Amino acid sequence: MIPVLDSFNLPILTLVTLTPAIGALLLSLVDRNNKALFRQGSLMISFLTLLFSLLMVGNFDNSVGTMQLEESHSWIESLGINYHLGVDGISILLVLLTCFTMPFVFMSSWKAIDDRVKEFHIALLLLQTGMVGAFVSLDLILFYLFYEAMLIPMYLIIGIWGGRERVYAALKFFIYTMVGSLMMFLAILYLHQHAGTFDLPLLLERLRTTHLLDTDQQFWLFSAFTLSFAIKVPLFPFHTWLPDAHVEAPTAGSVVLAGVLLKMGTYGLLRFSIPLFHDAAFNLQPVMCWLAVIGIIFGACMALVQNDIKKLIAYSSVSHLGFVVLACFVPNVETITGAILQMVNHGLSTGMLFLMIGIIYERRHTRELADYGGLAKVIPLYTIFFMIAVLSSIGLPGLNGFIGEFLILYGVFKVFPLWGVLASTGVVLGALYMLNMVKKFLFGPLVHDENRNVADLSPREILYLLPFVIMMIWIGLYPAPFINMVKPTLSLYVEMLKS
Amino acid sequence: MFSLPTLLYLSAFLFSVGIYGVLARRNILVVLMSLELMLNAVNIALVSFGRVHALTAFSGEHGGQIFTLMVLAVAAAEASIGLSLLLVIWRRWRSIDLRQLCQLNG
Amino acid sequence: MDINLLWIPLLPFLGFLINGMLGSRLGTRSVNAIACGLPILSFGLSYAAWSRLLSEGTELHWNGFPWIWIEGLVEIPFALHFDAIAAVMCMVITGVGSLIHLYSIGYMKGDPGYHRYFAYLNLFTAFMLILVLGDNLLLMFIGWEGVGLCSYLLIGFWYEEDANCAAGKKAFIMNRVGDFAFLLGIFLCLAHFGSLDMSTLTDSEMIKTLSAETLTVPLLGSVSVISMIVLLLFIGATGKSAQIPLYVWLPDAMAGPTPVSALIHAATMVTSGVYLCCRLMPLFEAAPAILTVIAGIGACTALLAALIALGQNDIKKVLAYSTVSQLGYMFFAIGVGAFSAAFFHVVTHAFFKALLFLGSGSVIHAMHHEQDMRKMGGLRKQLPFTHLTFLIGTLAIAGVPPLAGFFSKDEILFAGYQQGFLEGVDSAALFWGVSFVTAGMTAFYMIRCVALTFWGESRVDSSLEGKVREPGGWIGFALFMLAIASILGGFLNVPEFLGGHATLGHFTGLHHASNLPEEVVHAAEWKSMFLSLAVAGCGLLLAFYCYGKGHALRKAFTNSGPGKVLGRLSVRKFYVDEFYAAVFVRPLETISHLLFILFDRILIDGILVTGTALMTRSVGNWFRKMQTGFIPGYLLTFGCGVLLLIYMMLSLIQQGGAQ
Amino acid sequence: MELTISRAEILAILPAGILFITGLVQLFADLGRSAENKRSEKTHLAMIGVTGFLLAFAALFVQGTGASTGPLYAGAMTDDLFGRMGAGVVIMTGLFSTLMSGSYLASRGSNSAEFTALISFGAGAMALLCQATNLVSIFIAIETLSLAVYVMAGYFQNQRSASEGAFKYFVLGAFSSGFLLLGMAFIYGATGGSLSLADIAASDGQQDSLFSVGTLLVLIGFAFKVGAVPFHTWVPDVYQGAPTVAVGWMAVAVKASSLFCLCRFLLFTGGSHHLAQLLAAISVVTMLLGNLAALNQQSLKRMMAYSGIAHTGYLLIPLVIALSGEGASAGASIPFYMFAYAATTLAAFGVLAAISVGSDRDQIHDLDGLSRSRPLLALGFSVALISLAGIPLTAGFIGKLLILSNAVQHGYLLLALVGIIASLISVYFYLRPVVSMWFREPKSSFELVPASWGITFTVAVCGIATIALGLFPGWLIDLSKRSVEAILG
Repeated sequence: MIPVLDSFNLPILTLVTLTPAIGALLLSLVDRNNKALFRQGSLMISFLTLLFSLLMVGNFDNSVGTMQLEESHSWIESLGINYHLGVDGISILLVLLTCFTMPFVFMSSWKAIDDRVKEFHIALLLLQTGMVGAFVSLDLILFYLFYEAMLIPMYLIIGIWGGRERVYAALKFFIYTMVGSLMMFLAILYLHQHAGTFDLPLLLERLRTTHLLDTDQQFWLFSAFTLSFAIKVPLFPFHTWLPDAHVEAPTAGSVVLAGVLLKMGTYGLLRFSIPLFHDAAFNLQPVMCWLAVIGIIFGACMALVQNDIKKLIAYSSVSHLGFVVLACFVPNVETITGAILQMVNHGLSTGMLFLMIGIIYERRHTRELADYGGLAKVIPLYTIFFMIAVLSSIGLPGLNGFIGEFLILYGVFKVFPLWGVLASTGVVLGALYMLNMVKKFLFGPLVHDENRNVADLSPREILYLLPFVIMMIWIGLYPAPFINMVKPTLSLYVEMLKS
Repeated sequence: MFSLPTLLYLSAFLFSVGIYGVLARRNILVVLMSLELMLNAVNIALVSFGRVHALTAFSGEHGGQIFTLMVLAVAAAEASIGLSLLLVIWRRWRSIDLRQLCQLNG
Repeated sequence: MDINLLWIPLLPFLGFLINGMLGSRLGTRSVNAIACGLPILSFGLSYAAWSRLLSEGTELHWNGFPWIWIEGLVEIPFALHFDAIAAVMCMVITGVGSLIHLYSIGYMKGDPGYHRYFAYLNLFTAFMLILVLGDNLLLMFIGWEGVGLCSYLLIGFWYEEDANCAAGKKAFIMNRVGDFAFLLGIFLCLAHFGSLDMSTLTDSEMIKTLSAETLTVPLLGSVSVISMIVLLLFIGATGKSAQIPLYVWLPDAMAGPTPVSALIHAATMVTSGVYLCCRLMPLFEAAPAILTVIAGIGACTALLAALIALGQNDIKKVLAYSTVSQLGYMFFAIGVGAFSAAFFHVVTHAFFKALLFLGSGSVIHAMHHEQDMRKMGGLRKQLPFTHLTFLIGTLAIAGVPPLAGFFSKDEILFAGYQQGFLEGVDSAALFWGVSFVTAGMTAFYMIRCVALTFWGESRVDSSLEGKVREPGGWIGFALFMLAIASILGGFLNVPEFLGGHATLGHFTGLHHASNLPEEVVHAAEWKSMFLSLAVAGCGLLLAFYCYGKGHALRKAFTNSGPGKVLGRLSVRKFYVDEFYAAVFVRPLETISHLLFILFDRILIDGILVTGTALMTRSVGNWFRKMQTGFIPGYLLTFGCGVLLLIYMMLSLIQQGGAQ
Repeated sequence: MELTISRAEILAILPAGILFITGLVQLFADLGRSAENKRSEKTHLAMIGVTGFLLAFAALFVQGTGASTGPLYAGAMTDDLFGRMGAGVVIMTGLFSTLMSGSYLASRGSNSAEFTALISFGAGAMALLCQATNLVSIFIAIETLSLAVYVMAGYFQNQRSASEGAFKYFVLGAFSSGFLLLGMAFIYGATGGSLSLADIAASDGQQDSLFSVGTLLVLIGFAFKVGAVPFHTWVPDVYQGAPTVAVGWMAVAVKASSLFCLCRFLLFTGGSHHLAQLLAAISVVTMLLGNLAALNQQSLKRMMAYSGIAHTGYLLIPLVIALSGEGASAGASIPFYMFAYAATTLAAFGVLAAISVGSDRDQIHDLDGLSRSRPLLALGFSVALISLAGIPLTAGFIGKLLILSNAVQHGYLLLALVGIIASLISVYFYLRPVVSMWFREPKSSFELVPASWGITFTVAVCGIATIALGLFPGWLIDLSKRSVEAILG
């Protein structure tokens, strides 16, 4: 706790959540031709949000495992829907990640986006509100609200500023997600009918004590929730929307998608599917874990044969998030700590990779590996940053990627050696496809003359890449602060699942 | 000398005739007439019901008959609208065949 | 004075940072100063620490900070420890390392990536030191993977060549395969020991209790925890230290600059597998079965590599395979329980192999990057000093007394002999035989290498006539120092029967006094020594005869049937690369392609997703078709609707009545 | 006995009365100059209309939010919160439709007072319908409003499509009112000559199968008005033919008033489980058919027509629940949903009117690049579509939430599931206009006549209302709940 801060008690979470939206409203009043204002304005707003999120961390008590900074106001009484916010160890890092990523996303699209600047920035700001809101809301309907509210801006971002196949990709993204979330909606209503509340903490408590669910109910509800989240993650058989969405989305879109949006799925699993329906989760553990493991290996294999850099990284996400899902379904403190760290790490490394691919795309307007090669000579600085991102994503010890993977794999291995071993092969394959990509992309002879005079990183680009690198090294070498933030919550969480 | 069932049968018969006319005939004029027939068939039923119930203890007033009068008024208005539409159609199509009106579909 | 251990790895790391960031702006001189100065400094530090260890016997320790630390579950600190083994390794790494840095100044002169090269080299040194000093397995793993990364970067240093990147990638992947097993080993340790600290892992009590516990592993059946751990760690070591089956990357790694080969792929990194074993000696000794496997792998690797080395014409390739073979020796030693011998060989090998590589480097440098020995010959005149040092190295590796190689190799062979014949372990005897033969072959192919390069008539390309001259300066200096080391290195650990005290062995605490009676052992030692001398001698003489003077015998052999076959196999490296490509690499890619097309594209995207969409839309169209536009049709629908509903209503009422 | 009309009775017919008078005033105001200058916007008509509707609305407030005044005019009608809510929807819709009509009609060169007058008359009839508690008054109200709407549907006499649509509407309408009347007759007969809903509820003829068939037939009559399958066939054709403004008006007002009346009727007569089952079947088919048939439409009006059918399907769910005895309160979702639907639909049709000002554009691809040429219209339309698709932060979502949660509450999981699946299907076609508006570039040939202030105002207000109701629906939901309780007395 920072003593200065608890003296005046602001509704910090509301601030973090709504600042971007309010900013968006203000910006919507500005004349659309004033492009610079939108860029600087939204940048400032996102930095303000980051500031608030730091305030949140300041007021977050590491020694407590329960919900903190709670805010609860009745919103629609007649339906029993409350405006109930709160953070705990599971969500705080993700909120932080979101608020950390956004400013740099804005900086990255400074030059890239020159058409409909107004709409773009407003959409992104609304998206941020959606994401943060989903992470902090403790009322099922409220969560669903934010969860869905993210769809529209993302849909527009892909569809308006995307690539050639953008319409198809955007629609696919939208419908895919809708399929899941509508089922979840039904399940939420059913839960309300069963336990008489939308309030998550209350619900958890009632489902364990007074309003027990029988096996079938658990099964169906669990499936409904998990389907929605599995699509979002995306878990193995539901992943085909991701490559398209990533390839077609503009840089900012891909970064947000990979950096934060995908975590919504794994977060949902951790927050809702598993604790609410732990019997079903337990019964379906084999299925889910096998899917996760298959996803890890399958995603890696797919990444191995891609010629489009973005597609490759998209598939690598499938593989990386497989680890997280695996961790969620083998819940012990190690795995879940690992899972949360892995979410953050994946956000950082993949986010940075997409940023950097965006940079090169701005210069060369192609994502085909075949069009590159030998760039290391032309843009050494770029190469260095790219290598760091790659190494972090293949989990080189000493960088952030390793911490998460180690904890997850160890935690899983301890309980289910087979899955642990199979999952670990993903680490080898990861190195394989990533280094393949690097070799074709940056090294080798400089065959294409167009690449001879590609400009190296500009100061602005370095400015928004550097924070990522710093975070990677920090988490890689000294993750203790982050682990301490999540630890108390997780020990409670695991206890709860045990009981 | 007519009992309620008889009257009801009559009205039912007329109503069915009306339906048949509407369904089967292609001449708009005939269709309009059939529609009127349907309404009036119901009128018979209403009146006869009213007659019966007026005798019973439950309600003294002659609801059925009043209703019938109202229906007649409405039917007249409806008929006028129908005929005016008929004119419009005749102007556009130079025909009053029901089956010609099939441009809007799908 | 008090020494903070962190500085030992930190100094080179700083060098990396400075050169990496500002190198391009700094001048060559300052780059040199930073790049070589800092490792030398850390050499000084480790020397100081070492001398303290000698004088006061205090093992330095740096507590560091909590790294992966979940209270009470996973407690892995970032801590360094400086004990005897680490001390020796530090000395070797920083010492030989510094020399090679100096050498590189001469060797890399004028290269566009000059500062990048030194940055990498410093980074490597830093990681290597972390690997050595790390007080727990996971910290060691940082170094372990870190050096792998540096080797990857340095092999692919001249990245414009596709082959170089390929080689670097191959090295990294191969190592990853090993590390995969290593990681699993770490998991097992953490799960069963509850900690990864070296002290815990070598704690005899724990080991005793754990060797009782067993795991059931597919294919292996029930195995004791310890054996499983040891096996996994050893597989990890085979990756890093280029043993069967994961050795194929090392020869390709020669694509990197020669000093790199000397430092990483001869002196230091590749021996870290052996270092791991020595570090965890008690653990390994608790798994005799696995030790036998290790001995077997080691011996076979030694033999195979030697056989391949016979047929190579690229000077560096010969050295590379000889490295593999020497590493095989070391593992053989570990396999037969002679950890001190193995470790001793690590040290001496560091000296003479570095010397040989640097020698070859100066040849290559002089020959303007010509590496094919068939285009050399008779360089003795132009490069007398290089020739001299190279010869010293050759004799050392061949095991000619009293050079370094003689003592270490003799100790290893004796260890095998002892276990095989005195203790009567048949497998050991067999493996001893293998490595015994290998010793002869080593001498043979090394002399062949010298002969082809330096002796006989010159086959040098006419364009290079007169251009070839002795590279002096730092190159000469480094060669000189290493030559001295290779001559004297052996005296670190002179066995008792030759009047020594096995100093190194005792100092590192790896030495085992044999429980057999004194005189028996000594007799055996003399016997084994003469045998090894004999076989080395034969190898030398044969080589002299074949390559020095007349070639009659050689021709006769190469034209004979088995000769042809053997020659072919040797030149084509026994087709191992082709085998791997056919069995692992290509299938993986083909299968992935198939899955991508069949599963992702066709099944999910095509049939399930698009299929559903099309189906829905066609149903929609069907409904549209029903909207024909004919009024009678509409009326009919209406009427039927009415009838249907009334019918349903009445039937429902019927049922209601029935109940 | 001498004739007395109580204050309450005056008050009860005040809104409707005002509306009828407004209509007359408009006719008179345009008298004489109606024939020429059909091309002028005639803002005075709009003004009169607006004042009229505002007055009527004010009258609603005069009536207040009290529960109910009990039967008036010998049980012919009542004045309760439920009725007022219905009248409220109707009046709102009328207000905006009047606002939009001027410029739209003027651009078609056929702007005369009849149109606005018809809106007012229709609105009056609808207001009465929402309050009617007697078979006779119900029948008259329905017929009156239908006649008004028939004429509006065929308003463009010189357009074949208009006349055809109107005639289809008329024939089918008359056909259905035949059945409606028959049903009423049956009820009258079965309940021993009772016409007012109260008497019907009180009478003992409930068990008579004649009565059940009667209610069924009445239900069918209403089903036709709200466009439920299989009585929906007129909807697409009429929507396509009719003037866009009129379509907006019909889509909301007719559906709203009929549903309010139907709800009242069913709550009184109490229907039966059988009826509930039939209604459930109808609603399932309606939801699915509506959304599926909308998938491949090219004409926006037709698409909206089918989407309207689908929404009827959703709206039947609460009736099913109400009919099945338990949870009459389920009906509470109807008033809210109707308000939400009104705001959304008016916004949508406002945009459609705007793009078809001056010419007959109603193809989806006519919207290409609208977000560049008319960002506000595009935004409004997008909001409307999102709300129709039932995506959060819009009124449409809350509406669906109410209906579905009611369904789940009372164990109609299957209905809820179908509703979910249906709205999943609907997402696809609701997004198609969004695609053309935002993802495509404007066609060079495409020149938009600047939208009149009336239309822009409507779109803006309704769009904002849609969002606002999505964010703060509480008060309206409570109001709806109270209103339904008011019927039950």
